[in-house]
Amino acid sequence: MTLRILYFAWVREAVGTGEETVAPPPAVTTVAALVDWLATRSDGHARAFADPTRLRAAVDQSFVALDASILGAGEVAIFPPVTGG
Amino acid sequence: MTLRILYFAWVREAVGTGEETVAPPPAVTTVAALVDWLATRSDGHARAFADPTRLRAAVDQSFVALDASILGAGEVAIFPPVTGG
Amino acid sequence: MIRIVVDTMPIDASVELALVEALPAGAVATFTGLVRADDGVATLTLEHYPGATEAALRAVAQRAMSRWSLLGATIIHRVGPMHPGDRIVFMAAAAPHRGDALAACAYLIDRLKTDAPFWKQETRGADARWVEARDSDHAAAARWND
Amino acid sequence: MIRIVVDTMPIDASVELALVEALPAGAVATFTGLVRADDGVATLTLEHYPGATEAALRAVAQRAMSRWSLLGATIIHRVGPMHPGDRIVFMAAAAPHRGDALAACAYLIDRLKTDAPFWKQETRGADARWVEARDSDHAAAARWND
Repeated sequence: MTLRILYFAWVREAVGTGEETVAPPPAVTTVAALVDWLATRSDGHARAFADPTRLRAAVDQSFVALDASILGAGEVAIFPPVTGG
Repeated sequence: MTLRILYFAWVREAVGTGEETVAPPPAVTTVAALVDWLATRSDGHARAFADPTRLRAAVDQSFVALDASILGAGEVAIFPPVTGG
Repeated sequence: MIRIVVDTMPIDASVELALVEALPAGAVATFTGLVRADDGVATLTLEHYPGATEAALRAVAQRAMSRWSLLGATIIHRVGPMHPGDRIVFMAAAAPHRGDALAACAYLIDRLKTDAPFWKQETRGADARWVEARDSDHAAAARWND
Repeated sequence: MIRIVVDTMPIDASVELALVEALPAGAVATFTGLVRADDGVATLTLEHYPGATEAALRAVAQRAMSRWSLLGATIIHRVGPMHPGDRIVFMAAAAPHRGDALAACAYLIDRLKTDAPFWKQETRGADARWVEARDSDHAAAARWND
């Protein structure tokens, strides 16, 4: 499964890129599991994902909780709580 | 005592003027008494003041209840409930 | 900053908005009342009580300034004859925080409806009719409990 | 009418106000959020999630349109670098009655604060800092109970 991953704000800065394409193993079926798996990719990833309570996510552009499924998803975004307006 | 009386909206139209100067007798000490006294001045006045519940007033540009005093006042305005904005 | 204008000239909302936005506020809420274009009114004429009107509007703005943390309150009310689509009233509240700006703006228009000596006359064809005061306006003003 | 714009261009509030005022509404409420000019921020940079942002804003506007009797809802959000005094966001709600316009406008900004994927970065001198989300924004959004 190939997945497009987007990062925003300080998550993007910590990871060092705003977008990457990954192929997580089949056991990775939730956003939380994906985050744990992504954290192993680099020191920047590990730093960005150290505290999951500071992270929010969207699957195929819909906001979801971290325990949401990523099965069949094409795009997952990981970012801090929003601060618009 | 000389008093400047102002009328607005349909009260003004019924009375037939927007302003007049009057000298009510000393016994006329409240807005309500003034309205009753003014009602005797013409058919238009009588029509305008037929239903006091439809009237509002200001004494020297301050909104007051109809039982308010007019002692020492220079200007009394009589008008319908306001409908601005 | 309190800005009160009662005038027969059309209201320039862009100019008024720019004046409140120039305050170092962060949040600006506005309300514009327009002559409805869909209920057959050809002309809406606003009569007012010169002098008393401005004083009443200033008192409303001052109460808003003391009740919320505002940097500015603007009330512009047009008088005289107007036509569908024309602005009757424009008000704005500027504050550091949006909650204050939004609440103060709602307060300004609610209180104006009951506290300021304006009277509306609608003309439809040959028929001229004075608008009746609405109980809902008094209910809206009463909720501010001041 | 729902109008959603997310763009790096400065927000022209006059044009946006004119668009909602052109509806036969009678009552228009607006909210403008500006870069504060008084807290030392030199540059405010707004990052967003292209595509998801517009969808989130449209969903907020649609919920407002179905909850109140509105003729129009506008949300314009600027992104990219901005400076003190610049407009970050402009929203407007047009309705036949002022209560609907005012409530819907407050709803639009409260929900935008929690539902739309924007992130603010403040630059003061050499120091760039991502703005933290505020609990008060979630409390403000939660009061709409939807």
